[in-house]
Amino acid sequence: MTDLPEDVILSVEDLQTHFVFRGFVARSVEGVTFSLTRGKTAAIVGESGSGKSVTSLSIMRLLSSPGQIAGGRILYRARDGRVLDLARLSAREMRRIRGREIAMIFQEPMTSLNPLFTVGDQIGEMITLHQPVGRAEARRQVIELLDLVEIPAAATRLDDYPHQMSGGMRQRVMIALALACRPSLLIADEPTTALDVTVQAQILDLLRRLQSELGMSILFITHNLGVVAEIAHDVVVMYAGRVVEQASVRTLFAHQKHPYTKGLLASTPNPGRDLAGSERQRLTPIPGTVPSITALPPGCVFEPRCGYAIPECRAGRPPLFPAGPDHFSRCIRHEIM
Amino acid sequence: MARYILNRIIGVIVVLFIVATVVFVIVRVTPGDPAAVMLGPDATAADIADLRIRLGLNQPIPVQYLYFMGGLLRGDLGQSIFLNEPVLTALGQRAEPTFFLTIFSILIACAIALPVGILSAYKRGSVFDQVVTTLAMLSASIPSFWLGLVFIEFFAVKLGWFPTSGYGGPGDSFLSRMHHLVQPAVTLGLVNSALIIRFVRASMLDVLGDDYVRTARSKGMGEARVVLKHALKNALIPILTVIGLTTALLISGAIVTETVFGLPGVGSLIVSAVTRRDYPVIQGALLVIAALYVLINFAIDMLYLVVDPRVSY
Amino acid sequence: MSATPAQDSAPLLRVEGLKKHFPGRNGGVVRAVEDVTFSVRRGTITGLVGESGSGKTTAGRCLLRLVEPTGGKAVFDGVDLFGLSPHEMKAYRRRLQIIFQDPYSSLNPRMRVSGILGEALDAHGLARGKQRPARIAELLTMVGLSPEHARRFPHEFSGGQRQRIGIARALAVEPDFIVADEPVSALDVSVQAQILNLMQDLQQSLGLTILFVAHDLTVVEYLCDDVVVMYLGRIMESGPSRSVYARPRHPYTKALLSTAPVPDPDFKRERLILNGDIPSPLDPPSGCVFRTRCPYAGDACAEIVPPLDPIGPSHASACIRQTELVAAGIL
Amino acid sequence: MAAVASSPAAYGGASFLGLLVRRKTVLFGAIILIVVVAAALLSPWIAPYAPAKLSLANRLKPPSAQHLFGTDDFGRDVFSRVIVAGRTSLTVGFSVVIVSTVLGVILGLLAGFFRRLDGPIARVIDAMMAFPDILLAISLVAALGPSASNVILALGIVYAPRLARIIRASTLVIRELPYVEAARALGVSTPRIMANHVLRNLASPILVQGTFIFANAMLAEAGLSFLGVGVAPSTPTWGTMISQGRQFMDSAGWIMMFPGLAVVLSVLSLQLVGDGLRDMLDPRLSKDL
Amino acid sequence: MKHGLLGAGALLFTSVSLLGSPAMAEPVKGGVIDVATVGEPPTLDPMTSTADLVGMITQHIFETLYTFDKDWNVVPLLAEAMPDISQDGKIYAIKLRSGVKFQDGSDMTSKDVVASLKRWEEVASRGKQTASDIQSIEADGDLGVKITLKQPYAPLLSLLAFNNSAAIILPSDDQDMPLKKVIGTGPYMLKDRKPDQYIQLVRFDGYKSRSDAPNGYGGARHQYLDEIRFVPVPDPNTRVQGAIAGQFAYADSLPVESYDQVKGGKDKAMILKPFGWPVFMMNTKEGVLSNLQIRKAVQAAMNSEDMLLAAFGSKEFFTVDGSLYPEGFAWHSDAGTEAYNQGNPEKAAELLKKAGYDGKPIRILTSRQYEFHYKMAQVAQAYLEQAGFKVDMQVVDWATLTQRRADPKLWDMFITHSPFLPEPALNGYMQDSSPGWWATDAKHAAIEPFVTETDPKKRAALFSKVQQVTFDEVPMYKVGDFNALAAVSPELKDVNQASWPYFWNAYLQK
Repeated sequence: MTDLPEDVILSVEDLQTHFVFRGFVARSVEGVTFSLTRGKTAAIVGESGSGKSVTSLSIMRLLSSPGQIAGGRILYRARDGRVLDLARLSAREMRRIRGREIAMIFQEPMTSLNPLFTVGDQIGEMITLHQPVGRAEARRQVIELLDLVEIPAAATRLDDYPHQMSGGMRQRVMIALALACRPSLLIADEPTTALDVTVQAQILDLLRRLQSELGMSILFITHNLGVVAEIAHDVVVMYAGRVVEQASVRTLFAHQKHPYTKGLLASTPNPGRDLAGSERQRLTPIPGTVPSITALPPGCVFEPRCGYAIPECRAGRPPLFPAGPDHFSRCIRHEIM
Repeated sequence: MARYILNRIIGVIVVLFIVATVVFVIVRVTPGDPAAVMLGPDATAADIADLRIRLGLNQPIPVQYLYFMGGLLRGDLGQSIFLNEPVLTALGQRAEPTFFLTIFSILIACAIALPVGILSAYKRGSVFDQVVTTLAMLSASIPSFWLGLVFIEFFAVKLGWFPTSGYGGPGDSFLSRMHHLVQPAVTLGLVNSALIIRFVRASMLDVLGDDYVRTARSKGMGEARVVLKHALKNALIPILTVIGLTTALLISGAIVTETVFGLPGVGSLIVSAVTRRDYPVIQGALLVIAALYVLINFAIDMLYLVVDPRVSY
Repeated sequence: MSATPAQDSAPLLRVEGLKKHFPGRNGGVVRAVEDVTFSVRRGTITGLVGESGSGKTTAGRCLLRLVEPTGGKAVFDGVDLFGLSPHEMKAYRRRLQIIFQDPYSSLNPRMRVSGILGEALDAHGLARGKQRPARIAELLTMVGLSPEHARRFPHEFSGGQRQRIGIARALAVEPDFIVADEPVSALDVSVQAQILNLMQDLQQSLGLTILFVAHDLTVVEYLCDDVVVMYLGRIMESGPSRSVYARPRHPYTKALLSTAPVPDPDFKRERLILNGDIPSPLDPPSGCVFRTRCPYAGDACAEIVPPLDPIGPSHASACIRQTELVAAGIL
Repeated sequence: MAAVASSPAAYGGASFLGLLVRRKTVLFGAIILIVVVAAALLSPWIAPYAPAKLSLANRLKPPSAQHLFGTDDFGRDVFSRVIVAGRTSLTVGFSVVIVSTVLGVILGLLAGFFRRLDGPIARVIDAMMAFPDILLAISLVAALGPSASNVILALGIVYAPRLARIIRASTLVIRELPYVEAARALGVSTPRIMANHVLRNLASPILVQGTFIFANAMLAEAGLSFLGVGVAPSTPTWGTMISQGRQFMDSAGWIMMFPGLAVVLSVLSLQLVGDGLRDMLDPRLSKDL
Repeated sequence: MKHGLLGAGALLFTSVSLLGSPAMAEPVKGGVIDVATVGEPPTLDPMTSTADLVGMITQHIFETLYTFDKDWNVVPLLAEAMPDISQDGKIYAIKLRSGVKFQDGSDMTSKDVVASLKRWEEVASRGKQTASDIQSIEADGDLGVKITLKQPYAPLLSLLAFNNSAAIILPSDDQDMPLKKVIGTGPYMLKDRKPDQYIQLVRFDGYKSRSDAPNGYGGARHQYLDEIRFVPVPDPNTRVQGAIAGQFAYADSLPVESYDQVKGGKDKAMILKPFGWPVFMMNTKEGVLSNLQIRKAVQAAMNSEDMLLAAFGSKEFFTVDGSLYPEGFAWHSDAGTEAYNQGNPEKAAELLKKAGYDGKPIRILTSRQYEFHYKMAQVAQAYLEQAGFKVDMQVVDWATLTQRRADPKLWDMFITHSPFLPEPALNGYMQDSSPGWWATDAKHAAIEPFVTETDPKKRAALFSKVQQVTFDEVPMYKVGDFNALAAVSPELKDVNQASWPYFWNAYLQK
């Protein structure tokens, strides 16, 4: 269990998460492997149905039934130096990790806070849950946290109910909540997707600042390549429950070694690019749609939509090929990219 | 806030006015003559006619309506024809058994439904859940009077644990009166628990899928606390509504149950008032119960203002 | 407004002083749209951009009278749409159509595709009898679906395909003008690009005029000839896309552009990050509605409602400090 | 929608599975229901005895080969009476569904679609809802007279507001949905929007509610008959049979037991089928399983 | 009614039965009984109601000048003795007992009696009927009352003795209509009334009992019980269950079907025999049955035995008897009874054909207030239909029935029942105005001599002629005699089998 390099805080190895229904199994996450360096931000990027959120919930062990981890390891280096396999931790031990060492923020700031408790109560609950402190001390810490996430007039806002706050404010509260016990790892599941661009920029700035101040590692889930470019150090691209490409952010944006990543980038409008002449520039979309996780094509799962596909692509599920230093691609033709 | 409350109060008054009119209309089109019933089988036509005049039954319907509405405004529900006392008094005298029956049965229903419904939702799809759901459906399929009769037959007649009927005699202690209520309350509670179980289950299912429940879990909180603090409090809002409405609707069940168990409550008063053609009592009871329903509804709305911080308009 | 040589000079639609107020709680008034004036040139795509609460969607719906406007005019091809009786409006419904954001709730789940398109045809007595299947097939082909899809129900399609059906429905009545209300914001990136391309193609081949409502400036930049930027019910800036994107002349537009994430980790730019959140439209700030978040707001901004001043060919900005800020090199 | 799409439920077949899990109970319910309905419909052919034929020499005979369910105090065959009574009971239940659906749909649609009518209709619905169902039914039946058609009318009036409320609420939601806006944008007429978009989408909630109203109406009919304010006792329904059999509860329990069982089984089967339908038709609930 | 510890209770019970069985134990004073009644009485003023229930309860509180002994002879109660009747039968001089006190402590005098009888003439239906025959009611000293009639009227004393629509004696200053205070001279007085819950009567300590031996309602009235509670239990099955569980000291009017269960329960079953007679009244005024021939056809079709069997189940509870009064009554007679219980649909069909019956349905009004009415109606329907009648059975509630039967346009036949009234003249059919409106010369010729004759022996013979006419003209069809079932706690002794059960003279033996 100690086979974790010193600078790695989280290593997901061959993770399999299945949703077991009567009659069939949806393999939402199939053989996902990646690791996260201490103090860095790794982004998992993918479209809907790619399994990125399921991966994050698997790490937190927050899958709702009938979802379950069917295989693989989730190695995590705890504060006391032990390396734990979160996939096999008892529920009780996992509860001690959750919130205290690994915290999570979610996509919907509007619904992720309990509408019936004040934000102060909800953050305070996190504090008292993991620390032997009294109400007054908890309240003091709450104010400190709200200050930390730049909520103005924190001392009065903590008695507000979530509905009295805007979406951006709530996401700040969620971040304050997540930071309450100074976690080593923050999992942010599409934390800015529901926010307006101007507010998104605020939150991304805040996360960056907090990371540098607190030194925590961040696992950032998103579908937006622009956001990835802004926040991540390392990138994991997922498609249909699988990691298709993995690299440092610069490498990835410079040289995509998987046709899916390439297509994704070509589909994404790039603002500020010079619009030459009167002809509007066209995007190059990926044809077709994401396959259903229960009806995957044989062979490479991206093959039916792939412009580079050759008959061999249908022969079997391709492994993750090393495609450069710290660069992996799940494409048999990664060399020609 | 004040404006909201005022609007709701005006709404309540309008509804009560419609309720009163509906009640009056229903009662007036009823055939059968209270005078004939009161005077017994050997009464002569002339006697009956006399009594009709004394009771004001000979007045044109619109005039009776005006008297009725006028009386209501003064808080006067009229005089019972049969019992020869004000309707309000008659209702008041019978309020006790109905009140306690309602309270006990709702308590019993909740005591069963809350834990079972919560657990059933929490373990949705499990054997427990399926058994509970099916049992709840079965008990909602049994006519309550049938269940009551079986109880009487078994617990009162065969085992002698409870009295077969009634509400105790003069000078009986409170405890003895409550002893009379055990069977009816359990009957009514069981039947209604089925409905509440299904509702609790559905609300909990709704809530358990909510994001803040996941947030609570992400804090590293124990399941019991997640479910009972974060989920239940949210589910409780719709559940409260249903419990409130069920309480009001229990009167409906009380009609049958009181009849089966011979409880001298408002329900059996209504049934006998129907056979006695005691218009003012039917009118009054319908009105009071409908008003209760409206007021309980109103109270729940007001309760929301307290329980749910989001309702602040 | 002067026209670019390539396009017809008269605007197909001119919106003047459009207002929409909703009753708010406790007798308040939500000023969702306040004094909005802009034009849409024939055969072009105009982007109507803003964050949530900017009133862009409401403005779009007012044009089709799906929401009855509180005030203003919408002169479409010489006729004020707001002055028409419901009956007269019906004829114009053939000429103005809408595409919705949510590909799920915008299609009746109980109707087959043929029914959905057929209803559109029926409403205006088009393609009756034997022509109908052919027309439906034609419409489906036009949006990149196959004629066999006519028999299916909406739930049998993916989000992108549903959006294509929505477009086909709008096209069924052969409209001149389409309000596209965030048609791609609910879609995945790869599909989003498909739909954007489709709209571009259709606009060109059918000569459509489109008002493209969006919150995503980068999408608008790709698609639109002109852009109108809204904030809290009012227009902040409007003008040809090229000049607005190249040189935003309003602090809000500048902030929007500078905060849009760019899929390039090496892309460096000066970012203008705004403070706080959008205020409530129930109680908008006095003067310039943007001033509470504007880093350059002065005292005068609280006093004066800035007019939409022309600052270049077809380009206008509603900022009283505009010249000052340009002079200071900020804009 | 994106959130839904990434949740496990969207991975296909969840709603189908919801029904699968319950299929055995739903199947059980459907089978009982079919048997009950078939027995009632075919009663003239399968009833071994004329249900009204008196035979006082044969009073109160316990169940036997000749009389499957025994005989009653007039010596009539209880089995024959139960299946014949089923005809009336089911007819009452079904007719109540029709009456309340027609009333409820009209009221609900009008209130949901026309803002001006909404206030008054909603108030009347509120007022009608304020009467506990049995109470209102008793009063109405007392007012109209005890007959099957009056019980149907009374219960129809009792349940209509409940349905109207559901329909009104759904109409208010559907009215604002983009596909209705799209239809309005196309210039589709209001009646056509009501029929094509609103009603068509309400079909499944109405169907589900219908089964529950059916079940409730049968229970209510039994309750009313028990209180002596239901269908005229000369018309055999399960309710009147229970009510008449009650005096023989100890001495000849079968007279009351079999019609009682018929009520319980039919109501249960309706609820099972209704529940199954809801799981199948209501995507919001079906994701629970 | 509560039970002690189980063991002790069982022991006690055995010893009771050991002690209880030998001949007659000395009556014990004390104890409280619960009496389950069929419902809540509409009033406690027995003058204003003819309901049996009202009479049953109020006879404990109020008393009349006369009453009946166990053989239905009129005997004095508040009167000292039988009245002195003048030769012409028109003046009745009644001497009152001295020292009788009202429950408010005042003495009863002739002033109270005169006021009460005048009130009776005004408000009681039987009083109103009689009023036309009464010329005056006067006091004759403190303890004497004189009633002067316009012409001799034989039923007068029976009317004064009746306990419903009763000529009760109230204090002269307590004559309000409706009655404000419940103050009588009876052995028990009202303590508390909770409508639909109980009526609580307690011993009236100032009661002055007669000194002659108890005999039916007459004679001495001993007040052994401390308290009598009348508990309304409208549901017959609930009364049965209560009786089985031993919850009631006396349960009134139990369904006869429950006889076997009641026998096996804690209370003893008690058959009240003969209790009364069910009857189909026919509308002689309007409609199909105004035709005598068709009424005859009905008479021919009816099968009493089947009707009684359906209605009362076991032979223990009915007698197939056409006579208007069963054996044991002075009025018993066989006159005309050959027309009874023919059960001959063929003959009926023939009669119908002769009468030219046009197939118009005969409307039978019945209610389920009394289950046996409804059951008899069903059997009758079967026989009538066999004879070729069309039948329209209208099952309504009792209230509606009493209302509808007053309108000759609404019905052809309705079902009711009646106790065996000690004075035949009190029966409804004797009056022309009662629903059915039987008023023929033959009827009047038979009744007139009967009501004016005062000699009981001659009256019996005259009544058989009345009976003959009822069979000839068929204004009604008497189904038979039926018995009632009640249940009595084994601890409650000396309860008489009476149509209107009373609980003075009864005592609890623990």
